[in-house]
Amino acid sequence: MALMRWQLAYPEQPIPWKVFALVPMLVGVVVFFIGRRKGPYLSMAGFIFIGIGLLIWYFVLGETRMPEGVMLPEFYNSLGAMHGTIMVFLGIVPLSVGAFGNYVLPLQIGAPDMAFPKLNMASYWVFLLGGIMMLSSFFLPGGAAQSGWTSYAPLAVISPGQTVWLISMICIITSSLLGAVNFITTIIQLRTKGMTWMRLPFFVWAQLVTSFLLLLAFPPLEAAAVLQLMDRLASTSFFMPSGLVVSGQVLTEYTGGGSPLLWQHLFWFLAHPEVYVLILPAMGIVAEVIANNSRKPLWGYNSLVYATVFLGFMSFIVWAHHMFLTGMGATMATFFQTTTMIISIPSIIILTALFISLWGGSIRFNTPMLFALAFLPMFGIGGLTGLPLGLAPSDIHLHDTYYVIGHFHYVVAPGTIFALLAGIYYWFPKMTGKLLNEKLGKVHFWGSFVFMNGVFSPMFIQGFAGISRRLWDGGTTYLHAQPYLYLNEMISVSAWLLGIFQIPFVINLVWTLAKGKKVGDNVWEATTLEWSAAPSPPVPHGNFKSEPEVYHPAYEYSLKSNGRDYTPQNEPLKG
Amino acid sequence: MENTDVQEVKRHIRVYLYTFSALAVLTVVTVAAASLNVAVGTGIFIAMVIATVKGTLVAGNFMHLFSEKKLVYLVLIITVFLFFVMLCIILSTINDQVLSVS
Amino acid sequence: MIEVLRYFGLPTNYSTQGVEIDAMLSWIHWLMLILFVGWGGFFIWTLFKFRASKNPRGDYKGVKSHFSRYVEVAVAVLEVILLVGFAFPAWNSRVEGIPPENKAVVVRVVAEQFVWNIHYPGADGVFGRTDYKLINKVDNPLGLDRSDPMAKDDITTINQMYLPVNRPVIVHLSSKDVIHSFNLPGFRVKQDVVPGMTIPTWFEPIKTTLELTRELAQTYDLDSSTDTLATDLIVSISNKIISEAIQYEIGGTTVTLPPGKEISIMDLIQLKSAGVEQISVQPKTEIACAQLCGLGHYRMRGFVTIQTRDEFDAWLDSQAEELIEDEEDDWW
Amino acid sequence: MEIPYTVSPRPDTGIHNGKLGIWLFLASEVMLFGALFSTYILLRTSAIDWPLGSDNLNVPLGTFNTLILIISSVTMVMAWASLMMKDFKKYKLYMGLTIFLGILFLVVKIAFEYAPKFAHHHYPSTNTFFGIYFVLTGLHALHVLGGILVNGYFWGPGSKMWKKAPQQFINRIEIAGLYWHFVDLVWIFLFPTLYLL
Ligand code: HEA
Ligand code: HEA
Ligand code: CUA
Ligand SMILES: [Cu+2]
Repeated sequence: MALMRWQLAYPEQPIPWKVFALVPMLVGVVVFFIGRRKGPYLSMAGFIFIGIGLLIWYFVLGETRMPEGVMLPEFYNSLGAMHGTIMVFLGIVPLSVGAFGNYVLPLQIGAPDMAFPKLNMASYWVFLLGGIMMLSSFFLPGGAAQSGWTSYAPLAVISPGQTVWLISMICIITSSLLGAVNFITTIIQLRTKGMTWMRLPFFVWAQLVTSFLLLLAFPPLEAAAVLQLMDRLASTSFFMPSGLVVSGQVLTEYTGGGSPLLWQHLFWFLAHPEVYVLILPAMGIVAEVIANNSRKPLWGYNSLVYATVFLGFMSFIVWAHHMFLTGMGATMATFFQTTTMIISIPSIIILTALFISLWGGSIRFNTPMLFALAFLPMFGIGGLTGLPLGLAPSDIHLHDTYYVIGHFHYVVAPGTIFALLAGIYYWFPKMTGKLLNEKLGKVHFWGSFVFMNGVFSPMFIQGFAGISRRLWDGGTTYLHAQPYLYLNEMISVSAWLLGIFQIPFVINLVWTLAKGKKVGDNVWEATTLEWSAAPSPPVPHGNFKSEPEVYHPAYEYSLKSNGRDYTPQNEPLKG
Repeated sequence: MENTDVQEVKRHIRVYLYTFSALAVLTVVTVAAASLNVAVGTGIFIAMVIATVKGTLVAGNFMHLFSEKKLVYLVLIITVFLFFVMLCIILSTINDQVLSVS
Repeated sequence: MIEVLRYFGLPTNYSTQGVEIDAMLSWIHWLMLILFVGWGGFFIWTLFKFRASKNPRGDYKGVKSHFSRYVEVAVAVLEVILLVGFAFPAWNSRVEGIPPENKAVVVRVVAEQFVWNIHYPGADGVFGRTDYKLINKVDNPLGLDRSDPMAKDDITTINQMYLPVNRPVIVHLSSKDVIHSFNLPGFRVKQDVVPGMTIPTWFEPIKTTLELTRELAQTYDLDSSTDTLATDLIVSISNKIISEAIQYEIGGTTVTLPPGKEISIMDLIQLKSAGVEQISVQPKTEIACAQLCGLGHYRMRGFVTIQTRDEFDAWLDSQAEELIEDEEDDWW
Repeated sequence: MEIPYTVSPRPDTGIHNGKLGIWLFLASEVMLFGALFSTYILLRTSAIDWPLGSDNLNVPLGTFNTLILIISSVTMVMAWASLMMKDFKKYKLYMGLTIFLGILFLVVKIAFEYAPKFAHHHYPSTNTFFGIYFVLTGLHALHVLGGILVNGYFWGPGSKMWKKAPQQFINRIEIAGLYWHFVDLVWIFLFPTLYLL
């Protein structure tokens, strides 16, 4: 809003975005020092980065949707690249893996802590370093990176701001690697007595597969980042072919001989598994919330687990579906189209199992459940629209248009973000001992739900029309974009309203923390260990008073045998 | 390797020394083989075979992989497999590039 | 069935391959729709049926049948059909079915920040030698070596691509600086342009720009008795929604139709009374750049004009003549 | 509750936390060097001509360094074996030797290999061969440096742990050893690829 007013009042002047970006950072610092344990620490950091990413995004939307020079193309490109990077690497991953994983996972498997607490801290600090560096790159003379989050060479090698992006990415990747080592070790080694593999809550499985993806897919990008850094700083030519002429000038410092496509391969070898890193923990959260609020066991737990493992494995061999149009020949296109179609099957299995889990339940529509339920069709839309992209011929028309933007935002925004919100509402009593207000929660949900769709569904139409992504003016100059430019306005307005509907959420958080009433240890009457065996909020050291023992699978709801409709994992089944 | 007694360790030390000699000899062999004038392909093949043998010796004996648990094998097999996937698929995709003949 | 995506923004198709691609797009979207509606229906019904207020106690077992397995298998089978029946053949014809050069028009397109340089081989049908060292921003953006006999008759244009109708076009794409993407949305053509390599792509236009203009214009013909185009009266609008403000006079006062507005019957009547006799829709035969290539990515825009064979040949001749004149100028 | 299996192995997996952790870390290192290795192969196979390593690099020095690293691997494993035999003095000796050899490796690398290269105006930007050479060996050298620092810690201040928790200390040395051997192993592949082929 402030931005719009600015635009109306001083159309010629750049917006004071530094002020906008500084406010949440200051808030972040304050929050940071108030936080106590590392779980909340990380969650706060993740939150703040998401908030900042979101914020920055509103400037961009202001730009695309309202032409007339709110900002220069270089700044728009910076915002685009930074929005993608911040949301993916500094927002979702730390929040869903770093925060939820770190906090919930040891509790769910009955462990006193992560296997390597010191490593955990190291990973956190390296992450913070990378994150701060990334954000501060806005303040550098050349501005922040401008080549998209994909940083395709040679553009990335020759445009300003990229060096800092690369260095921070190296930090962030290192942090993720350390985190992944810790997670896997924790899950394998620290499961409590009786916690066999098939008794693990699904969330833990999701985290395990995610960690493997982090562990094995991130290093190639680290290598690639080092190589690109060398290209920039030492004028090597790993990604620079011979004979480049930039604006009439021959680039003499490069001897050439490199391959721009190599960067894309190394990048997507990471970035495709990365998208499953974004979605798997979200699916884990949704599964927890659905099992709990439908008051019955997850349907097809085994198939969920196998599908997830298979998905993780397959995600390593589909990456070049982002590169169909780089001139891929028939053989490899056949290969990647086939693997891409194959990888859609486990997703369908997972979603189906979650749907069917609802059948026969006694469904409680509280806020976490609403977010979790909304996740299903929203992810469904996102996932289904991945199919035409995965078929190379139809990708010809859709590649790099707003259809792609629509596709992945449906999976990450009303998908992952909704799941994370479900997680926040669900585990908030665990972290603080207080329950978030339901009324405010419902307002938050319905507002977000309506406007999320308002933001992202028009993008499919723009995509069909062939409007390219990453256009500073949103397509104003293109004839073929004309009929659908009016949608930009609708998208912008929805996005602002979406933002406004986050206010009840923030109020809810603050208000509950300050004034909320304490609730019991197991408000949701859940079966998993974090609720049934540990106090809420958990004791500062060691999580549990004594080692809990597990007697049965994770979701024993609606058994008739004991008086309640749930049997905690650490309570033997009767009869 | 935990709880091995002193005798056991002494036996290990002998293995380490054998391994060392093998590695040293193989290093010399590689260098010697490289100075033979074989075709590039063959040269790469020989060098990689020797390097793999040396690598196996280091991993197997110094890193005790030969007597390691299943779990570690599992992790390593997945990793090595994915490495080959990365290498082979990147190579074959880049070689399956549509190009104009000029 | 196949046309349905037109209503969701898919532009009219101007090429042979577009037919194939559009068919694929619509089949897969039908499949997606069925899946979405199927699951969605089940979902909503479940939520309604098993809400806690009606069903206070959950059922431990839930669904016992294995119906979902059949659905999953069915989806897999449909995906295989799409792959084998549509995707593989269509892609193969894209990358392996490139027609022989003597049966096609061959063009080179060299992308640079933020311009499309078009290079025709000229009468001899052979592209002249180019060398990046000869590149001169002002008068030789391609680095064409005019001393090469093959290069003498080569025609180059900037951002303007002329092509004949009903004849395959082979485009050899290369880039001088960064990655671009050669995108002709109306023709369903898109191909990344990667520096360091020359990538071919091909397509076959099925209508001339003029035909398209006429065809689209007829939809909005204000006076159905006129079937000739009064070009000076054409107002540029597209799909009923005007892109630029239209100004016209009625009874001495200027009326402005703001851009982005849909034209109503009233507007049409007013337009007509202002003397506008026909409104044409400009066909969207543009070259767009689909890959982020720097600050000017958003304005990297070229135009394609499809002509009849004769017109195209005439255009080539006129270009060749200009070339000779230029040379004589140089001589003096 | 305390974190279990920090010292003794978990019965069903057979290993303790630290060991699983280091192997996982090494797995990611395999992918890191694997990606660089793939880059090397790709650039080389698509290059028009590729300078021969043995014409541009100092093979005797490379061989020497290979032997240094192999010896250091032996001393490293001996340091661990000495601890197993409860001989702390020998441990100090072997660990010291390992560190010394590591430093020697770096000195040879930097002073006798890199420096003359720069003096002859062979920079990473000279051609793709030198580019990948400097990146691969440079990253490897950083790993050696990291290993030296870790080993140095366990040789100096870290060795106090031997008194308090001998088994845990042995575990740590074993883990440090695994890392060190891995660095050696990487070199065993780098040496022929870069210097000989
Ligand atoms: C969380 C993130 C995430 C997830 C899960 C996915 C999932 C999938 N993605 Fe997506 N994708 C991205 C994030 C994600 N993607 C991003 C970020 C990009 C762009 C990157 C960039 O260029 O910047 C991208 C781009 C992208 C492309 C490249 C497009 C292009 O650039 O041209 C392709 C092509 O194949 C693709 C395919 C797929 C497929 C087949 C799946 C499949 O896994 C989906 C499988 C799921 C289903 C099939 C749904 C099943 C559900 C039902 C059947 C029930 C539905 C009904 C109801 C719920 C009512 N994606
Ligand atoms: C996880 C990833 C993620 C998420 C969540 C989002 C969320 C959003 N994105 Fe973004 N986006 C990307 C990843 C993501 N995006 C990527 C990778 C690109 C490509 C970049 C590139 O081209 O290189 C992109 C590109 C992109 C574009 C295309 C730009 C272009 O091509 O020119 C647009 C355009 O509208 C857009 C819009 C939005 C909007 C309106 C949201 C909104 O939905 C935001 C909604 C989010 C919320 C409402 C968050 C809720 C907030 C909290 C939970 C925290 C609250 C905390 C505090 C207030 C402290 N995004
Ligand atoms: Cu050229 Cu974008
Ligand atoms: Cu993908």
